[in-house]
Amino acid sequence: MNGSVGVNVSAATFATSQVLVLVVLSPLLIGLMRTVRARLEGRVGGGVLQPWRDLRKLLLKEPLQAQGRSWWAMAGPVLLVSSSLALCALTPLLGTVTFPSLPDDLFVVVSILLLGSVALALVGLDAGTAFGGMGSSRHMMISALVEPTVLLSVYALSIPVGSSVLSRIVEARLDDPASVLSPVSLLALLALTIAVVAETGRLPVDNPATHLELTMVHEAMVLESSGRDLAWLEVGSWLRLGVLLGLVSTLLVPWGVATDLTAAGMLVAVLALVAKLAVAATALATVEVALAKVRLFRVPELMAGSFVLAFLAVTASYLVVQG
Amino acid sequence: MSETTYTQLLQLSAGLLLLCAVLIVWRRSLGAHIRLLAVQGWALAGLVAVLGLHEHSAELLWVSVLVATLKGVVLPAVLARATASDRTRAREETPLINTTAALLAVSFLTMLAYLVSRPVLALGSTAAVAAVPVGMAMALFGFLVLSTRRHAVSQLIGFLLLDNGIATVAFLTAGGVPLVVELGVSLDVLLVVLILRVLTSRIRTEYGDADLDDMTELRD
Amino acid sequence: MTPVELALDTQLVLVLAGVVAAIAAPPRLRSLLAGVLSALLGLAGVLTGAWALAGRHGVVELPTALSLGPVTLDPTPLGGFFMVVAGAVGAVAAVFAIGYASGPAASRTSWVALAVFLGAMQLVPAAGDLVSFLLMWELMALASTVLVLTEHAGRAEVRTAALWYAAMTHLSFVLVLLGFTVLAHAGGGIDWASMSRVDPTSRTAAVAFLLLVAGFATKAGVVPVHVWLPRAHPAAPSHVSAVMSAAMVKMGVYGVLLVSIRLMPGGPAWWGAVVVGLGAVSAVYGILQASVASDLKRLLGYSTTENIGLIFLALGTALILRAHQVSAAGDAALLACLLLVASHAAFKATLFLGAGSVLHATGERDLDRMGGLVSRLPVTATAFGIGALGAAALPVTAGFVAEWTLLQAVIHGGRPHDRMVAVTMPIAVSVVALTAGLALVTFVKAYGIAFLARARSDGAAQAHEASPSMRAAMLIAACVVLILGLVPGALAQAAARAVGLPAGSAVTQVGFTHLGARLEPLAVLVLVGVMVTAVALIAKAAARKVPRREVELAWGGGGVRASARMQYTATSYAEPLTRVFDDALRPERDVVVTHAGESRYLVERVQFHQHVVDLVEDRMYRPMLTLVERLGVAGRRLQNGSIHRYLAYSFFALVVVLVVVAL
Amino acid sequence: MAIPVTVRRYAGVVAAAAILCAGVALDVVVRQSGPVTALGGQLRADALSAFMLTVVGAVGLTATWSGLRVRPNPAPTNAYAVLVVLFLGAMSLGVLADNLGVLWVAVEATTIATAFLVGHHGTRRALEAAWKYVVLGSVGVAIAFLGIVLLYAATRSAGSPTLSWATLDATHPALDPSLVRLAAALTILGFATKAGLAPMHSWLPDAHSQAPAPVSGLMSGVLLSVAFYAILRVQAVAAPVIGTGLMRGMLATAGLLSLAVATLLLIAQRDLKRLLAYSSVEHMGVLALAAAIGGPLAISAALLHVLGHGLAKSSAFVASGWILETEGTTRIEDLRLLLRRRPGVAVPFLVGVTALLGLPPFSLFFSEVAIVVAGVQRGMGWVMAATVLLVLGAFAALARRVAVIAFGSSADEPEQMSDSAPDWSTPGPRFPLGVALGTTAVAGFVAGPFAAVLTDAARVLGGAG
Repeated sequence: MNGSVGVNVSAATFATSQVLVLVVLSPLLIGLMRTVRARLEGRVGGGVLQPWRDLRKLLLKEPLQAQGRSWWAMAGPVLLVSSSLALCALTPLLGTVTFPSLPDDLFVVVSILLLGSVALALVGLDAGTAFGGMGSSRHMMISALVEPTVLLSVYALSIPVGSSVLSRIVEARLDDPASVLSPVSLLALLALTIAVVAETGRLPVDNPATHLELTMVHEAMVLESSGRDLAWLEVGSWLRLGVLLGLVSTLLVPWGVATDLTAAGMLVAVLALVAKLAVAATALATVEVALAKVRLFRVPELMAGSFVLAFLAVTASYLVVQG
Repeated sequence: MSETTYTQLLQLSAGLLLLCAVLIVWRRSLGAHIRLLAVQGWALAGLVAVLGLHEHSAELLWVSVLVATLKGVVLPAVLARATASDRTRAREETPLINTTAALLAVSFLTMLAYLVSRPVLALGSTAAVAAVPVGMAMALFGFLVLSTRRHAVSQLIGFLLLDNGIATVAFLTAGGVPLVVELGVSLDVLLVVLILRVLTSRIRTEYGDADLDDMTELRD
Repeated sequence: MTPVELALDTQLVLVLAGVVAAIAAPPRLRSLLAGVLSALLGLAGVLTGAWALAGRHGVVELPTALSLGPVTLDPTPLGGFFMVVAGAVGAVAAVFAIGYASGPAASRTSWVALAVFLGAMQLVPAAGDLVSFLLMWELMALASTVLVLTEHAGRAEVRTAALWYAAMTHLSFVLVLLGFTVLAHAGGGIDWASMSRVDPTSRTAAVAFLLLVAGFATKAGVVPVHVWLPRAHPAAPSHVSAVMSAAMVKMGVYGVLLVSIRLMPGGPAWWGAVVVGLGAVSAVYGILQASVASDLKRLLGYSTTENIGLIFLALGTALILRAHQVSAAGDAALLACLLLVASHAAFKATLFLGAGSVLHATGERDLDRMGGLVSRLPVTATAFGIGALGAAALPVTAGFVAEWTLLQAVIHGGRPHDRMVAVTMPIAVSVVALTAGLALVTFVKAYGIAFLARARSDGAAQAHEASPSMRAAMLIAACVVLILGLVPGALAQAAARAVGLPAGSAVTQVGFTHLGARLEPLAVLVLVGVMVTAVALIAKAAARKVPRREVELAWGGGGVRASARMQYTATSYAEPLTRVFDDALRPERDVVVTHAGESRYLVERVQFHQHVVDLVEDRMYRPMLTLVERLGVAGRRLQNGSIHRYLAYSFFALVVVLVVVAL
Repeated sequence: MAIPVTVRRYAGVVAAAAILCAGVALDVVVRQSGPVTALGGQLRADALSAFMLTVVGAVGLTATWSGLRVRPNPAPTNAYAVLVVLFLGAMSLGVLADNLGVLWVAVEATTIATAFLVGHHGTRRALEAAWKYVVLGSVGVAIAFLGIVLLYAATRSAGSPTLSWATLDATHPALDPSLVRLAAALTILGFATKAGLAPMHSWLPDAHSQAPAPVSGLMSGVLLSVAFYAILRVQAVAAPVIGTGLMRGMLATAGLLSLAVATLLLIAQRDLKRLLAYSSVEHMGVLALAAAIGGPLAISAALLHVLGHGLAKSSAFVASGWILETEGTTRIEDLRLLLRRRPGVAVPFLVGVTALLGLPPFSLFFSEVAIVVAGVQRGMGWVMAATVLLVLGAFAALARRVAVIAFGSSADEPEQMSDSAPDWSTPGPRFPLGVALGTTAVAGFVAGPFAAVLTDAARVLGGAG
């Protein structure tokens, strides 16, 4: 009984600290990526703290709502940000201790992610304008095509471990570092990365900095939101990016993640996470500079490619297990 | 009556029956058909009489009289009246298959008749049994006439030929069927012919002549 | 008399009472009386099923005139599970119908047919032998055909739908009849006990299995024999669609389970592969068609095909895994199959009833003409929303639990002893994943276009909320979706008992101790709830400082006053998907451009028309029907009216017989 | 010779009712004390005869009673009244005769009695139908007579000339198998003509479509079944001598061929009454298959099928007569949206067709299922597979054509027709149709004495297994 209380306490600690760390870090991450990009393009940029400043401004502004919009305009953003927060709490970015009654099952993680996507898509639809619907439609199409890749790469990662619980997978990787570099793992992670890029609306799938409505995906959905509604939508998306980047980098470089609750371990874990995220964000931003947004109807090709990678990973995992 | 005479008479009437049947297939004139049918009726009556004499059966002799009246007199008369009012088409002009083909079919059907009569022939080697294939062949010829002649009366003739064939088989194999059945059968045949006769004249009023080719309104 | 027997007798009496009430009651009371009786009938079915699940026995026999033996009703735990599902759906639909039925749907015929339909349907799983099964099966088919025909006087497409339905359902009957007959022959008796003596590895068993699976698949609406389904569902009144989709097609699933789990357990692995194949094709094809459909009930119909596909997939996986002795994962897959059955029943009933309520309120089935209903039909919107969540398999609904179980089963099936496992498992996961993704789009579209934004037609603008019985029915169904999603343990236990698995789940969770996987949806709800509360508190605090302000105009990309016609419609929403899956869907597009005057560049008007046909129907059935029709016309020549030809037929027959006898 | 109007009107009904009463009484008597004979052994009622007599009476009552035309329609003509009674009498004689020869005479007598009934309307089409009916029917039955003659010859050469099946069954004379083969084949072929089995069915659609509706109902409902009864009798007589192989082959072939022909011609059928006629061909095909299967289950199912088909088909034909009377045509293309416009005639028609489609609760469902079960049990799996597929085809085709009549086609604009109120009136009494269809619906669920009668009747043919 004591043990289970202890587990619950340490799980709660990890979850809370993950939420706090990511809430603080995610806007900074966006700021970092924008800055890196600006520097590479020869601009000065708004600085790493600019997203935080934007957020403060939005939260203090008066939200405007057009006639005929439903309560969803208000509820959707809240749901999006909540789902992102739940993701932060669930994903083992700092420690692999989880609540016994709430394992960080990958399918649960993915479903909460999708819950956020749906919330966002409905906000776009509720706008009752051409652009809102357009963004929503494109967003959902991409989500639909991403999901096979996500689930299949998750599947590939779970087969060697025999579990779909993320913390088990991370622990297994910590125990057996060689498995990180196995072909199964690399293929699956590559596929997962593409999926993450698509799901979070980065180049080449969507241009987060676009001002041309016809090419928008994410931006088109939030066109009609303002004030704190917009703030929630932005924070929600940033958090998703943070969590997913963190997840991919943790899976790729599992070291630093604590397996039990100690102050030192926690400190190391936080620092490692910051470092991993910074590297990942910088890398992503650097790659993005070199990329142009592809046509919307070329996106399926990209998704098909990632799907094939994931499928190869699964097949490979069977071969490995069999051999 | 000696056995030889019996056999000869039997064979004579059987031969006459078959000859008439072949001639019916051959000829095209309705008048000739009716006359041949009458002859056949008498031949059949003769056959029955011969059988009756041979078996000393009074019943068969009475039946022979019945057959002679019905098939030799009444039915041909009914048919003759049916054609009498139709001088314009007293011939079967274009049967569905030409005479040569019909005669070839006749030879094939005769072979078939002998083939299928094998079980009957196995019953015994009497003269009566040996003539059974003739009856079978007549029945098959009747069917042939029915399905290849266009004139309504021709179909009647075919039907009667078929019936004669069956009667022949009946008398040759079993000396007929029980009398009650025999009477019923005769009555039935008579009634059928009368009905067809009535229908023929109605057809003639409705269609102008008795060509069955016009009667294809009921189709899918 | 055991409780089960009493409950079975009660059902028979209630069917008769429902029929009598429908015929004899005055028109004003008819719907109320017959509806209440039908709902009681459903409840009696639930009760019987529950008792049977609990292991109680009882046999009720009805006499027949032939020496085939009496009609035997003898529910088993497996049948009990399906009786509960069918009874519950029937009861909810009957309650809904009290308020919903009007015009032809409230006629004597319709209520009689509904009572018979519900009764026969929930007695199909109770049948104890071939004759009683087929009797109930055909009664169910006949009554449902009558119900599909309800609106024949008002809509021309109803006739075609009913005809397709009648023909396909009879095909199903014929195949099932043949299959069971073969089994009965091999087993030496027409009751299940005799049939279960057949060796599942024999050739006879294989023939029977194929026949039966084909027959049951037809009833279940599996591709490529699904063609009746997307037609019949929009044609039938909504409460009937709900029953057909949520419960009736499950009888096909019951049939396959009956054959592969109860009568012939331990069949070869290829049986599973056949079922997986059917399921995979149906799931993907169904959801693709659903994602581009704009008729709400057609969309829901295709979604049924998808879900049945998933159910088949789960069942097939279970069969394969069991055949390869991966029994833990196999059991999980079997459990997933039953969970999918129950969850689909719950959310599809909710969705069809919701669609009925929308139809009732707006007179529209076309999504392109709906919009903004969330404020006008709050109850319907809530219920439909919960149903849609379930259909999209998102937490915390029954659909999520079921799909999670299926994925766990597949993941833990990953200890391949055989190439078949190594091939089918990844395919199964891919199919589930693609299906889940497309289901998400489909139901975001359905909910978002219908209920959010602004009204796209006058009907939608003047919608009004439904009557109390309809609201109650929808809410009950929606609650079931949530309850099954939140505390799935009880359901999982029942399902485990139905297929004879050791019950290992606690009441609030689904879990497999031997697989090291567990799911406690309540905890997920708490987690998300905590986050929502936190954010909502912050938002509330902010709102006190800076309140929300309503403006007249949407920004709309900086445009002028945006008309409701400028909104995205269901068709435009699905347009990207239609393009992506162009090869699989082959939509017919028609663009008419009217130019203004002489200029090629000035366009006066553009008309765009797009129609997605059912490719299977178009490519497989149309040519077949054309051929048959030609054959029928050519066949008329057989009877060309010539008496000579007819005599020649007889003559020919005579000669043939003579030759045969002579030889 | 003028028969009083009342007598003319009700003669058929009274005769049919009498036959029904006699049939039921015989059922009871035979069940208690075994077969009954009369007229010096020429007539003999065993369980099978009694059952068939009951069917003749029941179907006859349905057809004649519901075929009564309400006043002020003129009463039927003298000839019509006399011929209907004769027709019923001939069929009763047929099922009661203990003698193949008398049975043959009775069957031929039905041809004679119905010839003018078929031609009753006096139109060119009616005339054509009557001609075809008489010629094809008589020729077919003549073949049967040839077979009977040969059978008689066989018994004669075995030393006991007889055509009585009671005698044959009791004495089992040592008949010559090869002769009996020929005899049985010819007899079955001949009676198959009257039973409407393909390829000798050609008279059937023409005669059924032209005869007055009650007569069509009688012909389709019982005349075919009486001929089928003759086939069963011949089969029972011949089977102990030659085994079942040949007859099973013939009957199965004829059955499948009938199903195929019926399905083919149902697909694009243009006439309502011909539609029902081909449905009869289909059902006779099913019966032929049941006879081919043999055995207690198949035969009792076949007898139940005879009853169900008789009642349902005569009801459907009477209803089609009402349709002809109210709509003035039986062309399917001209009969649209009938359920909307004239539910009074459309509902009984639809219920009848539903029964004919073999759907429960109607007894045809049970009999068809039992026949298939019996067929597979007897190792005729492939034949049964072909059977059910053809039945499926016939089902779809029939349902499709009937749907056009009842609901119109997709080309119809339903709104066009909706201005007039639905017409619930019928040109004849509804009650007998209700009773007939109700009987069909419950017959499958009645055990007790009824099931025992079926079993006994099937046992009479026990040797045919």
